[in-house]
Amino acid sequence: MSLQFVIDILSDLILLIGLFFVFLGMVGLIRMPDVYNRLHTTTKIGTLGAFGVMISLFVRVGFEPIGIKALTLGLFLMLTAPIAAHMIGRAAFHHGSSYGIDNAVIDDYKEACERLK
Amino acid sequence: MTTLITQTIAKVVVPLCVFLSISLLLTGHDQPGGGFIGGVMFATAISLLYISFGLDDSKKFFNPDWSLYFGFGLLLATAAGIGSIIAGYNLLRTDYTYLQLPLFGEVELSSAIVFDIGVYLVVIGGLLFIFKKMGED
Amino acid sequence: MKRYLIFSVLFGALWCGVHGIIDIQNFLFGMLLGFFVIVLLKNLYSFEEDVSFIKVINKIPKKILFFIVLTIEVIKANIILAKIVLSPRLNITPGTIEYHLNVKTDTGITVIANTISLTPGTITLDVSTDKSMLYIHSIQADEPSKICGNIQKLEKYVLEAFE
Amino acid sequence: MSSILLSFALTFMAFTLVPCIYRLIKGPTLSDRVVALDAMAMVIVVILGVYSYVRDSVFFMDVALVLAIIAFVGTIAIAKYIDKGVVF
Amino acid sequence: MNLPVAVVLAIFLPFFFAILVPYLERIVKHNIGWFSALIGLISFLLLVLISPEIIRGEVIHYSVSWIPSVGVDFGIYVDGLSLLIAFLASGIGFLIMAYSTEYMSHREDLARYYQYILLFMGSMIGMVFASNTIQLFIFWELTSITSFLLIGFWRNKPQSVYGAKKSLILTAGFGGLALLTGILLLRAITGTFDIPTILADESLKVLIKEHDLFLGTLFLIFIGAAAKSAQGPFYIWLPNAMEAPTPVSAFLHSATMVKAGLYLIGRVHPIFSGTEAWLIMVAGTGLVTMVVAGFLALRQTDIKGLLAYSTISQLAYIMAMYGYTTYQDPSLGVVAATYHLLNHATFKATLFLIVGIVAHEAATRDIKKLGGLRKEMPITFVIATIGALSMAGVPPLNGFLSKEMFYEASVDIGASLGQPYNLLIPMIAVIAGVLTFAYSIKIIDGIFLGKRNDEHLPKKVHDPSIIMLGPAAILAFIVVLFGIFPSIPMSFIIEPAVSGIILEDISIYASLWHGFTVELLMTVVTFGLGIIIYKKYDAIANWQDEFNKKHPTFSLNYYYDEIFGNATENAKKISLKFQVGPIRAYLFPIVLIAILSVLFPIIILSVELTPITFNFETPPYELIVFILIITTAVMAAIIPSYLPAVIAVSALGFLIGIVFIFLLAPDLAITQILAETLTTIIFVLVISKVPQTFKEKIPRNILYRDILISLTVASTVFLIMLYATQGIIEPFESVSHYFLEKSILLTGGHNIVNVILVDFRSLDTLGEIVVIFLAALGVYNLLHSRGERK
Amino acid sequence: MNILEHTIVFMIAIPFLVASLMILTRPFPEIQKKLNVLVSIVLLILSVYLFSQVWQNGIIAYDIGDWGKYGIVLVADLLSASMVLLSSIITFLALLFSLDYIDDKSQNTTYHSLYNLLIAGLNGTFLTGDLFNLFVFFEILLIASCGLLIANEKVEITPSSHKMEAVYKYLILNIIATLFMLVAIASLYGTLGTLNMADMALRIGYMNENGTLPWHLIPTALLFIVVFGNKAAIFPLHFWLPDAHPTAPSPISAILSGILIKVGAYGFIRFYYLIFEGNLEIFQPIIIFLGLATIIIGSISAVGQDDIKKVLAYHSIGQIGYVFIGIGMGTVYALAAALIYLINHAISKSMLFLVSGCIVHKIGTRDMRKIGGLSSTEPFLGLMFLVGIMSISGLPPTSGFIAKFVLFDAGISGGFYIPILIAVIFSLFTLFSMFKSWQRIFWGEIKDNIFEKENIHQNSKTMLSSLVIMTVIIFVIGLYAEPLIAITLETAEQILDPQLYIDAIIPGEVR
Amino acid sequence: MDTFLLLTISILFGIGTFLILRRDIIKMIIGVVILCHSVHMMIVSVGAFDGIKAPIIESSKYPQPEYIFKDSISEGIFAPVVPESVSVIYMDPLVQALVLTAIVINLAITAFLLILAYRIYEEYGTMDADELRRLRG
Ligand code: NA
Ligand code: NA
Repeated sequence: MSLQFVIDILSDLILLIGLFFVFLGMVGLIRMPDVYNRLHTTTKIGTLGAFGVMISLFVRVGFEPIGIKALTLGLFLMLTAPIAAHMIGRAAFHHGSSYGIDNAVIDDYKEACERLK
Repeated sequence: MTTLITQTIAKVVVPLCVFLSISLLLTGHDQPGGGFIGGVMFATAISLLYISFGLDDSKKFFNPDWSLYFGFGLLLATAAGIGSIIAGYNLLRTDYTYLQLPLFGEVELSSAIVFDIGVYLVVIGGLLFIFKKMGED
Repeated sequence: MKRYLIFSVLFGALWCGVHGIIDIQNFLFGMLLGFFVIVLLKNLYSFEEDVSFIKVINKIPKKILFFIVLTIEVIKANIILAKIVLSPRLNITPGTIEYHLNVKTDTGITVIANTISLTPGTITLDVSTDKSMLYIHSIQADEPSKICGNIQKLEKYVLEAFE
Repeated sequence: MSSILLSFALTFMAFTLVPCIYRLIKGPTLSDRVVALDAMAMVIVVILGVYSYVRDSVFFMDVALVLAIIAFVGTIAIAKYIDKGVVF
Repeated sequence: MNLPVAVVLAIFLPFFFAILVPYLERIVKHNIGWFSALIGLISFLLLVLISPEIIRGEVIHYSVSWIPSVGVDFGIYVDGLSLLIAFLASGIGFLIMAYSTEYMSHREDLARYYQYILLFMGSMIGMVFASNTIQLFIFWELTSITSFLLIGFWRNKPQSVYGAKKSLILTAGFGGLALLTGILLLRAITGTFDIPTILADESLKVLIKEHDLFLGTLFLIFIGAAAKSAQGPFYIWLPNAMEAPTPVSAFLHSATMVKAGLYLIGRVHPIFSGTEAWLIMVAGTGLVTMVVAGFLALRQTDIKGLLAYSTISQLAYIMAMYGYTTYQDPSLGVVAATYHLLNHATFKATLFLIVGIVAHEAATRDIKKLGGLRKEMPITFVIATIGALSMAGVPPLNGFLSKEMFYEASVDIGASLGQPYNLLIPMIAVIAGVLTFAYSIKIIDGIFLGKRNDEHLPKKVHDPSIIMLGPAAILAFIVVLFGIFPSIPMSFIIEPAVSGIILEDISIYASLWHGFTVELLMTVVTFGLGIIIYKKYDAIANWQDEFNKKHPTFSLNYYYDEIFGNATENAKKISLKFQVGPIRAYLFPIVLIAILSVLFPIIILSVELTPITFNFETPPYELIVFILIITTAVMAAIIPSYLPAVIAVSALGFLIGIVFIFLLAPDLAITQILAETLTTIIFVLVISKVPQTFKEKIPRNILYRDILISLTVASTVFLIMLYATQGIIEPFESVSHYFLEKSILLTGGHNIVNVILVDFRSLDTLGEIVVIFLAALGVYNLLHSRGERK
Repeated sequence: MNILEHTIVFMIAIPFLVASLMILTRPFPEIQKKLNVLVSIVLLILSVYLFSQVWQNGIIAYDIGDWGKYGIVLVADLLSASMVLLSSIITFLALLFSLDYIDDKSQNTTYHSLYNLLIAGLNGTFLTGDLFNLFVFFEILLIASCGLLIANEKVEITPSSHKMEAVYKYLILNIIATLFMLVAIASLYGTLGTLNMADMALRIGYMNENGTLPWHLIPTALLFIVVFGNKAAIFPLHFWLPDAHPTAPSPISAILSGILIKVGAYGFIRFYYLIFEGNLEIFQPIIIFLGLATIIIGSISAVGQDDIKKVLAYHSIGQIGYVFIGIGMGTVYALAAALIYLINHAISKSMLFLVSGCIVHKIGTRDMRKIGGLSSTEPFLGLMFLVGIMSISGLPPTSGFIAKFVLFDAGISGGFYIPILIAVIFSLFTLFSMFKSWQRIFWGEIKDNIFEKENIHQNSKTMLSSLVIMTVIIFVIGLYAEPLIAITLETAEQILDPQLYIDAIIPGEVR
Repeated sequence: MDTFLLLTISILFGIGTFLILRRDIIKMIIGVVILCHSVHMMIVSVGAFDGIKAPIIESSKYPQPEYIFKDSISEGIFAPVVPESVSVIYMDPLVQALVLTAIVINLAITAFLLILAYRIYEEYGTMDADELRRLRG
């Protein structure tokens, strides 16, 4: 068992996990009841999955241009995904998106917003 | 105006975009990229700024007259073309050479880059001019 | 001037990353270019503050530590969420909660807010105008204090690494 | 092995676009659609990454790099519009 | 003096001075009229200079190359016929301008008046001396235009405007275009525009008469002439032309311009005459017109109107006579016609000038308001009587002679045609003569005889000064002179003129007394019937009025007004049918042509569809993306709210980006993604300022129709693309090979796409950035086009 | 280095350069004006020089960047050089006119840039020998004209809503048309492997000879009817024109009607007579048919208008129809006649639009129902307008007569009796509506209200001088047409021999 | 070329056509955008050769030995012909360059069109294209 083989297997594995997570994130997009929860799945699961795929690529090729770019790309995603989620969540809230499920246990933000008004 | 969080990230992402934009411009001759792509990337960076800080606040950071950008860009691109006439060729002839630079080693230098920078400036100026005009309206 | 240099170094690294080739020429070129970019955008940042190299370098290990913690938390978050997504019945109790911030700087707030967004079941929705409060959407908001506790743990790392 | 896997990966990711499009079309709120768009961009980034490897061509990574940033800007532009009613 | 030079001077002096008139007017003020008259006189004298040559039977033909590429020269061709008309134009022109110095008030825009008259005079002389048809046509149209300007001289009067427009449409428009087309057809047959060439070449004339296009050519040229001379249905412009100042009417609309059509008929007489078509068209039109116009003249209460109808009728005499030509006798009627042409010019101009004097002094032209002026205006009365009696055909005036000749010719043609024409044509001629007699008497009676109508007339009416009487007197003198000594005009004017038409030597004579002939009988009958008709004059006029009231549609003017009066409204209706407003209606044709461009070759040209190969080896991931693209596009199409639709478009753009990736085009993919994002941002920028939705309710049928159209377009495009992607046809190859092979060598660039953009096809890129540049400027203009409102 | 060798490319490069300078010199309006006039004169001189060069030495091909036929080639043959010359004349005169006509604010900011780019677009369209490059220049033309269309006049006589509507329709219809152009270009490239028009002609000629011409090139060629037909505003693609041309500021209307729609006619000649020369028998009847339909619709609609500029606009449609029957007839004489017709219409119609601009400038309305009796106060404008309408109606001694005469003559000598008959009948409509308009404006009673408006502007000497120059041209051609006819005949002969064009570009050696 | 792709392109063209025939201005503009997409893909798909690599030559700085370019009209060969032994591994770069230009141009035009739509709304107070009928007749 050469090192290359191990690396290949490892990267394949990470790739599969990554792909699976991306898929899961998107499934969440369908399954989740409201926009906030959908944000949770895409932002977290999706981003991690994508990051995983990038890592897998990096593992596969090493410090080749593809690998380095994959890493940079992963960092980009990690940097921007939460902000996008944040912006969308905020927008959804101000736009009055319903919670989808009525059992919102606590709504501090709504109160805060009302206080401001 | 958006939130503090967005703005802080914007401060990080904007130079990143600008950087990417310059990278795309300079390496366009050998890799994907070029004046247009770089220019749009730059415009995206600035529009990110406009989005996250709002047009009015962005003006505090800088408020260039974008029309000068596209004016100068077209001037540069055309001048690059006419330059080749002065050099004794037909319009828009390009040439290249390899330069030996200390530290950087052998660098390909193409005259087309001047033209591409013109393209870059026009794209930046034009798009941002439109954005700004429309945003102000 | 020091800040310019720090940014330039960062950009040098970034250039290598964007370019996909890590070598000294690329790095130098990136630094050079980064310098110009920063000069171009200097109004965006507060350059008047002094900064020392030592402090920056000292904080690097702490930053690395923070990222390790963060990675673990992210993976945890994902596994929890994956379970939720995959479970036949959605067992969620969403809600928004507020969180009192300890970090003060913009960078700190941003980092903690992003961290929150990446960690289990929470997304930062807003930061109050006086920078004292974060509003967080949680997928399981039945125990706000527990969430806040988790966040506080992370915030400690942030405080150390970024302030 | 790898080539089959990669081919599978591409197909799988292409298939993963389906939920995004579903949500994008279904809504019901604007924010849902934006989430879907954002997610879709991410999936495409993944596709590009894989494809780059499949074709052994770094150039598609450049596309991915650009897409990662650009999609972010697009997303927050729409989000800000939904939030504030303005873009700039 | 070189004769051609004299002719050219006679043509162009009036033009030259017409241009100078406005400037001279500033110097000589209202004396400009005398100055202009002088120009007329000079032209006249120049023509006198050349007349001996012509009377001797020579012709002057001189030409220089003008537009050789299309075979048009500038040339002059002077023969008796053209000289006759040119004499009329310059001589009467001189008299008219002299008369106008008194007639036209000094407050009028005299410069313009004389300018137009001089222009007309030059055009008229130029027209008759033109040696080729194109040159003739140019001057011909110029006379129409100057006539238009003169009729509309008092341009704030609605009737002037109406009359001017009518004359322009019928003469310059209908007539001119018909003539031009006829000329071109003639050239198509003969291969030349040159008149003398055709006249001289017998074989050409035979060729013309046997050509398929003969009838069309003749018809079109005849239409041109008829319109100009107010014959046939075209007569309607002439009565309205009476809105011009009276001297103008005398000059243009009786003596000269309306003769242009007759001149043309005379000019082409040798080419076309002797055919059945010629007889039917020319003589038939003349005979009908002379009776109808004569009859309608009875109804006129405006003396100028009466004179106008009489002019139509008299011109119809000439027209008819020119038409009489038969195979047996090619000269039949020509002498009479030419003689009457001259005579009509003299007596009709006289009458017009008299009418001008009367209107000037009595301040009205209404025959009902006039009357009993013989005592107050004795000289005027005498001159008028001479003119009117000449028109009536009373001996010993010149009108009598030509009318006799007309009767004679009518009898001859009738005889040569046999039953029933041998009775019909003379009868028509007599009827026309009777009507002429009646209205001629009416002029004398209505104005000068009977009781003075104090109610309408000014207190003091008197003969005008010599300046106004002089020209009329000169013309009246000619009327008498030519009547008593017919050999003078015959030998000096008519014979040369006729030789220009018949092209062979003939000897002609005329005398007052030519024995007891059929013509004399007809004349006697004419006078007798004329007096009877005159007794019934008012009854006939009333009957006509009644008839017109009852049957308003029974009139050519009615149809003219229907067509041209309501032209704007009717055309507007048509234009509204096409220019409906909604842009969709404008898009259909584009789509339709696109569809047709594929269907047309298949169905009409029945081209053979070459075989093709399909390629269905698509990887599954591509297939999924394709399906998603279509889904997203469909959704973008049907989501009613804007923002969701825009988000769908944005998604579509990303998916297209993936397709570009599949097509191995990274640059394109980047560009596509960037462009998509920018489009989205601008979309959002815009829809943030407009309502969020516009719920278009598409009716079922429109929906189905549009879907059908879209499907057809899609299949059209599919078909073309299917073939276009079959590869480059042997033995050719794509120029792309060059780029792949040479780019590194020539430009040092490795990214061939970019190399093409910045090196090989950099002009495209330059253009592309110019478009961005332009879009930015355009947006600026868009946002600043609101003016100061904001 | 002989700078004059590059004349052909300067026709495009100089306006590009100047357009950018105009943006940079925005703070100095006087410099802008002077510079633009200077540049226009230079371009005029250069275009004369270019034409004379082509006349003397034959077709000039200029490969941008020295890449031979693989790059973009600019070609000046007699046709394109004369079109460039024509456009230089018209744009120069319209520029003179616009200096005192266009609102200063508009003028200082974008006008001169847009103007120069429009010129560049025109010259580029005429000179390019590359089909895709033609598309690019079409887009430049489109956007530049849109931008100019909405420039403000000193007299606010066109509500900006009208401008928006007109531009919208103009833009959408043209965009769709250019998209079809791209479809057609794709199809041509996919089959022929080249974008160079001479190369295409060569290849299609070869295929025609060998019978291997694939059928889909015929529909592809027919698709270009949409493209060029739309530019030329032939029926039924003309709908944008009656909206766009009247709403534009008058000098821009003059350019749009005078030269821009001629681009379509040029395109038809260039495309069908060069590239599809071997299949002309398919296209010629279609072109004649479209031309006739255009004549009918344009002429009738013009009669129904109350807006002076709309009359002129509809006329442009009718008149371009005449050009098209000339193109469709396709003999040397007919093509020459079409060109003469085109040149005459360019000058006369531009002049009429400029005169109507003067009227509008003075009176502040385009509605003829509100104007009347102007000849007493504006005799000079009356005269100018009369000359213009005489020329448009084809009356001697103007250039219009020559145009009509040669066109009809060509048609009749070519045996096209029915088309010529229709054309003749409908020129009566032209005559009627033009003279009626003239009467409505200049004759009749003076309307009291027209001089009471506040925004009365005097027509400056520079404005009037461009009218005078156009009048002189009209009369010079009308009185001495031989040079023009000789030139156009030579041009037509060149058009009908595409081998000359091909040889100039593909000399048989490759770099 | 892939028939399914052509089918997709054509269907997109159909959808675009359907949309430009709508009354809603924004829908029309979306239609234009979709038509543009369709046309762009169309151009790329008519590329002269289907290679397996993007047209970016990675290998060496200097090119391989030159092929012979023949251009002999007498032999009926008018274009550079690559010897049969050489198979092209790259995609056709020309179509890509063309489409890039087209995309940029269409972007600029779409931007203009959109802002025009906004101005139309300002003037007419509606997004209904059928209401744009002040210029009829
Ligand atoms: Na994201
Ligand atoms: Na009486």
